[in-house]
Amino acid sequence: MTKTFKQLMLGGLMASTMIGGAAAEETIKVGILHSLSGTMAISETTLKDAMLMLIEEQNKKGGLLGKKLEAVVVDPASDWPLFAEKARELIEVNGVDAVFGCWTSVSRKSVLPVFEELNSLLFYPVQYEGEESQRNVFYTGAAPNQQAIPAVDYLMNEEGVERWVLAGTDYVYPRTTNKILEAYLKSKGVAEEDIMINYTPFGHSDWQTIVSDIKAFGSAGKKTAVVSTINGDANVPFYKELGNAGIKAEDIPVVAFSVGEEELAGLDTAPLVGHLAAWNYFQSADTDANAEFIETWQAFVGDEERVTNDPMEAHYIGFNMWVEAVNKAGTTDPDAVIDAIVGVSVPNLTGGYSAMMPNHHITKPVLIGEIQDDGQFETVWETSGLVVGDAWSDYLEGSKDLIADWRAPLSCGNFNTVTGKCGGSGS
Amino acid sequence: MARSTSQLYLDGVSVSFDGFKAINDLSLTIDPGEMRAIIGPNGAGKTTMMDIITGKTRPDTGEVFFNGVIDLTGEDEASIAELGIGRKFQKPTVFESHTVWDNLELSLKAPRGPFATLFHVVTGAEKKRIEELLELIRLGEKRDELAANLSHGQKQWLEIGMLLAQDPKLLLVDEPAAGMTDAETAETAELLKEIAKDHSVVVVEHDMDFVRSLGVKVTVLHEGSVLAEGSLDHVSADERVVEVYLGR
Amino acid sequence: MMTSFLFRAMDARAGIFLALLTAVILLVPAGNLLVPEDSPFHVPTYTVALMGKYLTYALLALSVDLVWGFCGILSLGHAAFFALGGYAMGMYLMRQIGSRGVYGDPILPDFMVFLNWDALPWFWYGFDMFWFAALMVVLVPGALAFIFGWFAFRSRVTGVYLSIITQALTYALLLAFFRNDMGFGGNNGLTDFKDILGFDIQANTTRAALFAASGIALGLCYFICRAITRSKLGKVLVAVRDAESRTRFLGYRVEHYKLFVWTISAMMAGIAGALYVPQVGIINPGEFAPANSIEVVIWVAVGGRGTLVGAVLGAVLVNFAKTWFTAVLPDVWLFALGGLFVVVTLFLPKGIVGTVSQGWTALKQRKVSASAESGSGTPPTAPPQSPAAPANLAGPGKGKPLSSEPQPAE
Amino acid sequence: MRDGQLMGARPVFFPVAKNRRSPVAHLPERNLILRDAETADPQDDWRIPSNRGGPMSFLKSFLVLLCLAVLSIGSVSAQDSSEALRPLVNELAKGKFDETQRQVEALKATGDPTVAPALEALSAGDLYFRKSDGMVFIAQREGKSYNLTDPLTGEAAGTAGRREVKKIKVNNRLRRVIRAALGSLTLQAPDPAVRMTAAEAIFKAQDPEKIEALDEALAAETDDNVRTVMEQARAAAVLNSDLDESEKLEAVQTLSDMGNRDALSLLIAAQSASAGAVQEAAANAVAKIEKSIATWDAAQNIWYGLSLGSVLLLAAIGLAITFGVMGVINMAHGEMVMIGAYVTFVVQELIRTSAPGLFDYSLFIALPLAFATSGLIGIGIERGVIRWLYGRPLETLLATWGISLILQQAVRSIFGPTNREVGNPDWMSGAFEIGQMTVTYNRMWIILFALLVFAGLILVLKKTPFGLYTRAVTQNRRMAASMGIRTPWIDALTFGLGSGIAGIAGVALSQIDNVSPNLGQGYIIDSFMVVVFGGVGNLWGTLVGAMTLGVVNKFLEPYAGAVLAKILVLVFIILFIQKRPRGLFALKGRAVEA
Repeated sequence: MTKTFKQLMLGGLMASTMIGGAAAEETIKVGILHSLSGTMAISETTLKDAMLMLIEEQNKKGGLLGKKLEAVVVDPASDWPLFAEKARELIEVNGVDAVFGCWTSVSRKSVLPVFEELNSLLFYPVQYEGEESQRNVFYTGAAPNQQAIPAVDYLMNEEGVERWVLAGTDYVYPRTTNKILEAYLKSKGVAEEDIMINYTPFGHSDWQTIVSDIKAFGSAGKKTAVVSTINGDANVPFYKELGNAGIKAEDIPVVAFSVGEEELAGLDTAPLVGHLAAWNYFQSADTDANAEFIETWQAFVGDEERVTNDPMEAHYIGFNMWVEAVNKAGTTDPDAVIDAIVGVSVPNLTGGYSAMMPNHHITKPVLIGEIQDDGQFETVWETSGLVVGDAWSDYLEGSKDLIADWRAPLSCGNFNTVTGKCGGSGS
Repeated sequence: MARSTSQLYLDGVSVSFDGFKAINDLSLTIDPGEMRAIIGPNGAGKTTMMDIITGKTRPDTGEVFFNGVIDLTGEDEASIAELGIGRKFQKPTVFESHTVWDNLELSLKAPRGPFATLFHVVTGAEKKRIEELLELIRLGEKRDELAANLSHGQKQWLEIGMLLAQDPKLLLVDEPAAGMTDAETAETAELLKEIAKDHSVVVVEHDMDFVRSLGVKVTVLHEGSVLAEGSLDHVSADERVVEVYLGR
Repeated sequence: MMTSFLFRAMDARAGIFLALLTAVILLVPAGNLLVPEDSPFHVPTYTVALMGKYLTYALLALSVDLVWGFCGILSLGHAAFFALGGYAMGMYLMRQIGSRGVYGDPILPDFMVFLNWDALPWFWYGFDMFWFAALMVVLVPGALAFIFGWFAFRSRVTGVYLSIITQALTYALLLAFFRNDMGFGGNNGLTDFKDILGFDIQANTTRAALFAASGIALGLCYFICRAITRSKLGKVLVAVRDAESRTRFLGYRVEHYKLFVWTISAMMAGIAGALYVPQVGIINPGEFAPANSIEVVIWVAVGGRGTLVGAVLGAVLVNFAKTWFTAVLPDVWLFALGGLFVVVTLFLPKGIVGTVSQGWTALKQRKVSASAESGSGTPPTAPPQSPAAPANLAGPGKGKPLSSEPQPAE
Repeated sequence: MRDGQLMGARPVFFPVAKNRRSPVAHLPERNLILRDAETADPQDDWRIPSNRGGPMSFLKSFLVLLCLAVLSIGSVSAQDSSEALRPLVNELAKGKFDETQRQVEALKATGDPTVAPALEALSAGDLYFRKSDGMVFIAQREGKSYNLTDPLTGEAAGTAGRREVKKIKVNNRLRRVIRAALGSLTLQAPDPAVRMTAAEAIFKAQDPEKIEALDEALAAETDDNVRTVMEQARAAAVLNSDLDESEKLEAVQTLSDMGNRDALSLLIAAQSASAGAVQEAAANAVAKIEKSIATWDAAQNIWYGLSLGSVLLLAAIGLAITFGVMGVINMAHGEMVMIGAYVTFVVQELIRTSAPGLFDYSLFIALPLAFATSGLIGIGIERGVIRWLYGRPLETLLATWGISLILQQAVRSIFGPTNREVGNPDWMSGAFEIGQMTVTYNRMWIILFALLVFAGLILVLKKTPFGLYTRAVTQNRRMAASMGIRTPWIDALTFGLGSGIAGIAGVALSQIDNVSPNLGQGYIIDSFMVVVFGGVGNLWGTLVGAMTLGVVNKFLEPYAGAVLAKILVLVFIILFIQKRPRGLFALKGRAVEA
């Protein structure tokens, strides 16, 4: 298998450099793979616009390697197999040198083999469940240890929470995050009966029963909090129900990992003041870089009210890292960029620097914010330093021995430190 | 009236829909080889009676026997049809996107299971029978036309032809002359008489001239039960029949 | 008996279609593997994968056309059978990964390791063998269709009621497969396949072979459909579609016929799904989405309901349009696609193939009727056509009673 | 924080008032600011004795102030008071949450209600400090700058640029502390509503140190409702104190009588924290309350079911016309709902920019507009596309699917792909309790609204000439035409009616769901299920169907979970259709055969 695989990689490489070479006479092409229609358009369209803006800004600065950048936009239409097809189209037909895209885990899973086969680059900007490290993919969103665990720590220490509701949409990100959190909470001495786990389908819109369950669970004489991994669309009805049922943040705070400024834009946040979210960026971050970014963004989309959010910052970081790495390598050749990008450090929007780690995850500060009545978050706590993204969770049975390091000589995404072998935990 | 010697035997049949008694204690016997005309005002229960005989509607009470021994109330449409009861609808119902020929071919007596039809090959005998029927229903020239393109009268005939193709013992014919020209009506009457020579036939009809031209025993239905029975002259002399037809 | 059954399937139209299909099956892989990459005749792998996908969609459309076009059962749930076939194949492919998964577990697929399953659930047994998986590809959708059909057809659920419960079926399965507790990988589904029958699934030769397999499956199923629809059974099906009660009163057990064709169709959909999965590299519950089933119906309608070639053509054309629009007009392609559907419905009511063949026969008819003008006095309002094309589509739309399928008013 | 301090600090209040000559004198100016600051919170008025209650209440508050003045020990001038408090208030700006919390406690310890506005503002996130001199102000953003108000005197203090002031951060813990502090500061406020809030705050804080203050307040309390809450608050505090058993038993009894979840929560805690008779009494009380809650749960479930059913009904009722009555397999139905929701958004947006006072009426304004917009689009669709397709219902599926794609994309292009904010008017927000059952206002109004729409529709179809024509046309088009009914127009209007109703459903659904281009897609399948389950062509079937599915779903949910419940409902529909192949209320007779 390895032999054919190498041949394949070589073939793919030749093909991509050939097409790339032909196209690069005028421009360097950048693929944007975000759904512009279907259920995920609601979140992903913004990222497409953010990428277009970043590319435009870069071109104003003179482009890259003396060439202009050219964005190639396709619409995978929230259809997961279509993501793979469109990724192939971007790389093979349009000859792009890097792709920025995907939101859901399943879309990323769907395109992984394509990037591997055709040896191209994917920058994935969304917080995700971890448990993955692939040579061609750069994870610029948060891994669970960059979001979930600090949030739980905060609630425990600052708010004295003793009883936990882990509510999520039934898919892999909430499942994994909740698994990790459950293990983590138990390690902190939380009893089994003080944890309630609840899953709902995608786009769940009738939250009456669950909100009343939460209320009931919260009236057991202990301080209770909800850790929500509820997916984008279902959040609006969830928070509306919470607000109406009179669950105040002071009584039962809800900390969410998938609710950002963009989701709040669809809500009247006055009844939600004080509920929390954990991210690596908030629009309210008080730095000059962020102010400039927001201004450019609002000018770009022509809307003074338009918000920014964490995945946009992830793209901002990812894009700048790629630019930096290409400059460092002097070429857009994927192999060279993969080698060059590890260790590249660029400013993030919260006043620090984020660096690409050998496991293809980046370092980020973790911020806990409270919802304000103007739809923004206010940072109430942040990590003192940067947190390194963990590809493999220390709290999961199968993965605690795994590490990822894509530098030579290890060059492995799932190196088992116990067996000393690359390739997971098996023999 | 002996059940054992009858072709069709209904006794004390009642059926109601949401409290409305469509058929009320109806009893009727058709002898083998008999042609019977059934008349009655709208809502007298004629069509419902046919539904009961052909298995579309289950009676609430009462007995329905075919050939004196077969209880029809326990059978469904398909098996009743296979027993030898053919039915022509009030509104001509043929397979519009099939040709005249195919309509007849589908009706021919043959095994009715899916696998039998899947591997069915038309035999010479079948072809001959279809030719005969085409002749009989005067549609020989239209054999390759789609049934949808036939005139109203032609569709009526085609449907009668399809009935005959099934080779039934008993034919239930609902308003065969509706919508026909006078000439066509007369021809249809002839056709039915021809058929009645070797089949039992039940004709439901409004057209008194048509019934007269058949010259058979008449049963008058009213409010779901038999009001009068006998020759047309006999029943039309019956005061109750006159009253029903003219209104109270 | 068998020979005549098969022989019946072949005529000029089928011949042309199968010849064209054979050409595609041979030329596309050849263009990919044999022609050098710099040649203008080289077919890129991207195109092979894309066309392979189209072929499986065409097969799915064919299966829908068999029940809808010929038997009048409008299924809004065929994607369920497609996806079940796909899952059966996906499970085989998952088992083939073996210890090459990220966790290196020789038995358990990655997602199970990930969610702390300690043993393989019973319904995953056997899927490490190709023959077993291949059997399941046909049997699982077939069995589900049989059970569902057995109840639905016996209860005489028809028309929109049937359509909506097929939709309920696929929707329920969608929700069920989303559940991670089900053991099918939840929303992420099955992915990261490595080998099929020992061949690297990403190799160009494997892709070409899968493409050819899809083409052959399509050809075979087309041939079977053709044989079915041109047999007496096919005529009974059309009879059921046009006048179900009439067919019953002729002595046919309508439910048996429906069940037969429904089950066959589900099996074909399963095969389509099984071929689809290795080519796109992922199967997840999204394939069960009711919208997908509706789309398939639309492909058939665009191509021409009741014509087998039309179903194939419709699937390929609509999907080509989709691929093209999403790349060329990523922001507004839905306008184009939606507009296409509206325009086709309004101006090509019988679909592309239906309209073309109608025009063709109308032309022939004119010649014929010119020589034999007289007789009935009722000039044909609609030209005769393939017995399969639904007659009820022929008339002008306005002024007709609302009931669509000419059903007898007993 | 000891009581003595509290008393000692009190006198400062009177001079402040005196300085202002009369407590009412500066009302307008201050009130103005408060209005701006917190339009949403009517309970703010306590800060200044309101004269809205008429002369009596003014007199009462004046007397209270007088009493306080008499009780005063020392006399401090107004300037002194402000000056004495000002540094304390300014301290709020220093340090992190822990620091701020200490300052809040310190302010509470002054016992001076003058600091209450500052604390309220802090809790609401409106308290800022000026970077230049560290002075703390209540700030209201206006455009690019802030209007500053002195937190103690309530006087306007000029403006500041965005970069000149910084917000004092507050988090949940701090908010809880402030709530408790305000509770103790305002326990004897003149406005009963404020006293009520104060008592509730103490109830939640369970602060044993408040017992004496509560006793005092109870002695003076005249309002029975407030008294009850104060007693409950006292009971909560007693349970948390080290008072003797008899007091605690009494407290358990009070909470047991209270009988809701809040009481339950306290009792469970008390049960584990105490021993002997108290523990036993608490256990009994817990058992009693749990039993009553379990009974109420059934009622609650029915309510949830009806509420879900009414959402289904709203979503489906338009479809019951376009699909049920007209036979059009209308896949664009969901988009009509979506358009209605977007109309609501546009109306609210216009109101926000031009007439904020009308916000509470926004839904009433949106209803006719949504009906008209969706209805007109519906008529357009009917005239443009569907009228060519009568007699070919399956093709209407194809065409309307295309239309639905176009409409979705159109909305996405015009309004953007993200959620838009549609606010709940005040009367749609919040909840009230019936026994142990929580009824949220928005759900209640939606149930009523759904029934109203249904009744209206039935009336239109049964009692108006238009309804008569519609029924005539759908039952026998040719006959209707020959009787002189202009069938094409009736078709168009009927379709318009169905679409318009979908539009007003959108107005209601905008109150509980996302307003996004995907809104319609989320409801279309459920709508078809409801219509088919109820029986195509029968509006009553749609009503009963929607409610049945809603209640069944909600009864399954607690046991099976949300996902399985939904799956089971779908299976139930499939099986039900086997039993009744034409739905719950099948149309009778020979007419319908689609």
